[in-house]
Amino acid sequence: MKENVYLDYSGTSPMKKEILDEMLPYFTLDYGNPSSIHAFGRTSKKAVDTARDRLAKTLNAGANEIFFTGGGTEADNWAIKGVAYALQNKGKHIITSKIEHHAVLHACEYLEKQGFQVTYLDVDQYGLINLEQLKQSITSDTILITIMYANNEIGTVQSIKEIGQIAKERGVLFHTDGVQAYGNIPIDVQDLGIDLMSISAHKLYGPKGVGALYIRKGTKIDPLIHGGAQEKKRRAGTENVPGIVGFGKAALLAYEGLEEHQLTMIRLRDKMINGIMETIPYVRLNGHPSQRLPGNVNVSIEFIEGESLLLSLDLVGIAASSGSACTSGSLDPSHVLMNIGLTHELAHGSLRLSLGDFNTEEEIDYVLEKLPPIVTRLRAMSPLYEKIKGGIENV
Amino acid sequence: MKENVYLDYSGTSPMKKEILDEMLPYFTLDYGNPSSIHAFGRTSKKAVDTARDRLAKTLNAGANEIFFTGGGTEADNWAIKGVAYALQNKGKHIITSKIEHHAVLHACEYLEKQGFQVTYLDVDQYGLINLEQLKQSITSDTILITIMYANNEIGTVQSIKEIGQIAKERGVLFHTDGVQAYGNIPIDVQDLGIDLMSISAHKLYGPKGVGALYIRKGTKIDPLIHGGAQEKKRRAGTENVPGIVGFGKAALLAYEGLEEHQLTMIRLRDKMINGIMETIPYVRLNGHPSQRLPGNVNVSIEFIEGESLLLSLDLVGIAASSGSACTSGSLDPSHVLMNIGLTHELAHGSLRLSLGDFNTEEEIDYVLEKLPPIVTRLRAMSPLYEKIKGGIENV
Amino acid sequence: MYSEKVMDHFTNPRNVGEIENADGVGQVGNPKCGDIMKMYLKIDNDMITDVKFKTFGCGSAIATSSMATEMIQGKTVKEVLQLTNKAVAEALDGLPPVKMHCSVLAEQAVKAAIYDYAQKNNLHYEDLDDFNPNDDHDHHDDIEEE
Ligand SMILES: Cc1ncc(COP(=O)(O)O)c(C=O)c1O
Ligand SMILES: Cc1ncc(COP(=O)(O)O)c(C=O)c1O
Ligand code: FES
Ligand code: FES
Repeated sequence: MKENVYLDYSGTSPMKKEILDEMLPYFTLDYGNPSSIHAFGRTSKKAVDTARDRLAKTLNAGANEIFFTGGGTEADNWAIKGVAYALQNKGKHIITSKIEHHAVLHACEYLEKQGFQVTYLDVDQYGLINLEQLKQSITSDTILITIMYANNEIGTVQSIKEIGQIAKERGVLFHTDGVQAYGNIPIDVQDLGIDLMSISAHKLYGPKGVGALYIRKGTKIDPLIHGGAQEKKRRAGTENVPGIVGFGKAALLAYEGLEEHQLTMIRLRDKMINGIMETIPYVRLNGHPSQRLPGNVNVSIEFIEGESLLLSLDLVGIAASSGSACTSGSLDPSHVLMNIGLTHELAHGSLRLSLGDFNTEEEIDYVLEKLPPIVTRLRAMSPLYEKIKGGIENV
Repeated sequence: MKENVYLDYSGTSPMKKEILDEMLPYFTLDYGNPSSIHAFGRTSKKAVDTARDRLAKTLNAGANEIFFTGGGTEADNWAIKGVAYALQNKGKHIITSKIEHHAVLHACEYLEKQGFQVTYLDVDQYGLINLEQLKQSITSDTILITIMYANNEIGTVQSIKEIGQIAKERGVLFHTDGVQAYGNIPIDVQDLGIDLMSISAHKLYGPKGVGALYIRKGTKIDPLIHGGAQEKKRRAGTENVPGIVGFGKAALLAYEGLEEHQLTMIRLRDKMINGIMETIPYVRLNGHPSQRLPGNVNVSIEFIEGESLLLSLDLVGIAASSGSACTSGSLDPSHVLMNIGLTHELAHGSLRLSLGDFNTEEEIDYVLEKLPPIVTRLRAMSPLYEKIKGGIENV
Repeated sequence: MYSEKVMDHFTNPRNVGEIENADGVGQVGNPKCGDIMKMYLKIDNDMITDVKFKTFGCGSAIATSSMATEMIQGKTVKEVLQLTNKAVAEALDGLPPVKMHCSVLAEQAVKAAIYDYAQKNNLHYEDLDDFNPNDDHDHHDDIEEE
């Protein structure tokens, strides 16, 4: 029998039943458009407002600072392009890092084509930016610093408060891609000095296709999507009411249960990391040893290639991900892994196991039982391993 | 007892149960990210592909020409800004009409700020553009014509095939906002010469927060939302899998049942229009008498104001809409009604009753019973009416 | 994503391993994705009598190497030199468009092994005149757009 061990929570998460249940009435019963003034419309509007309040509370933000979007990618694009165009007369320089999500990187690259300048900060072997380099990169032309809160591949959590402070001192806006952090880490936008933050519901057991951008009151930003008067005229389009309701519930659940969630994740994560390290030789842990997401495991398994590994795991019912080029469509291995200094081969052999609330000890045991023989089998086929071991070991 | 007569289908529609049922597994069971290579991911990818095929078939388009978005507004913004930026070296002139949806108008206005020129075509009393004016407006600098298929307020359907022909002859791209037309009218993008078309699921009994842009193969367009490699690298962001599945099912149902839907809508619509005309004096029909959406009723009821009318209807359980400034959040009455030549007062007194598949004869009868006394009551309060009638009639 | 045949050759790859004192050994790397394939040939009387491979690469790379070894077993060198990546892909019931380049590795690895054999034995094959084992085997045409 095939098990179903889902270990790709950073890719997306299953929805929790309570969250779906809260959404259901808004599909077929309370289906009004929140912009309509009749009873159907008012019911929907109220539902959206409730969700907005819930999100705001989790961030120590005001409800009027939360703007719903069609996902984390849209929020990232909006924050970066919206600030760039709104402030283009003040300056045209943006600072980001080399290990951002593509939503940030490609938005920045697009702005470069439109005449903006972008500095891409290096990261160290753990994936942390250098705060000195950040300070030195700020010029009188700098209008925005965008540094992700936690990395989606290696789980490294940046020193957000320090970045927020630097940004504030120099009078530059600070956006952070909080898509992976939100729901897994306590976040106080006041304390941390965050001006804009992108988040996405489907990473915390909510629905796909709904995100939000936190925008500090008074921040100048152009809309990315123009049209109707929704979201205080800043983000047009009929609201995804059920999705927004689900996001609100997801936020509520995540932050009510945050401490327990974190403890469980860290326990399972460390069990997984230690188990892999103990049973498989030639493995290295990617990302920061302690300053990392509670549920993130990322290891490079030398001499084997990620897609083969994923396919093999899939055949025994384990769903994981990899930064290998062969899985990416693009043919380059993960820019994150390359930028923390991995060789092509190590980047190829990376395995990300991202944990979530439905995972159990037994599932970790199952992975630790299935993974080593798969690695042995693939290494036996690998011309790289051959060189090291000087021969094939029997499988 | 309060009835519940929903007559705001152009605002948004309730979801059909079959559509929701088809979506449900993708929330909690088949929740994979379509970009993942494991079994969960492949299941989701297949679901998205099926939906794409279904949409393509309804439009006589190729599946590789359908790109999912977060709604109709995003699709409009993408089409217009995406083409503008992709072709800015060829020309910077765009042609649209004065009665477009705000998603189109505000996107165009934003582009004007960025150095593009936009011509806003007039419309006649029925809301039709003048094809001669269109031809004369095209210059060597024109890169895009964007004219809506059917108007959301007055239901007028433009002469799309003729516009497509003109665009083709002059080598200009043609985008149409098909949000209101899709699902209510047969649309063949080949026959009509449409290069890009925006559509939205929640107008045809599908979920809110999902739309699509048809992009003819070979059309140059920049992404609006940059990031991951989804949608053939043209629209980034984790796919809203359940939403897309729902959209696919909605498209399938709408086009399987199109003829019957149209016949029923037209019968109910004409019953409503005739009923209102017969029982209430000083009423005019807005929009084209025949070239109009099957489910659209839009009348101006002289001497009264839209919001008061909507509130009164809402109290007897009838959900409708109006082009009155008082309902719009802005303080100007509908630009559509003003541009077909209505006075401020007539625009204020407009009432849109948009019909859909759940409406019945009895509901129309109910409206025809409730509306006249409401109108009489409001007119009795109106200083405008007083002038005409030289006094208040007893109610 | 992958056909049943691809998955079969991926899970039960034929002819994995190496041949001691092989008559021809070829190793090629895929410059596009950084993957590596190594092919060992035993050649007797101009005939492939044994073949083994090792691959560091994706599912498609492993499956195409495996399929290629099956397809060349027992063939003459001349016949083997006619083997194209497309033929290997077809024998696997096709590959996803983005994975076509992986099959190029298999074709090139076989050619590299025969090239090595030819060098060692001072043989000349016309079909190898344009072949350079150290080329970056960049077959742009093999990646179908859209
Ligand atoms: C760090 C990060 N940013 C942005 C995104 C994009 O969010 P979404 O999938 O909602 O578009 C993701 C996830 O895909 C992510 O991990
Ligand atoms: C003609 C027209 N265009 C665009 C839109 C916007 O679509 P959506 O509500 O999906 O953003 C609407 C409906 O609101 C519409 O009626
Ligand atoms: S060998 Fe790398 S993608 Fe196939
Ligand atoms: S009179 Fe109140 S908004 Fe029009």
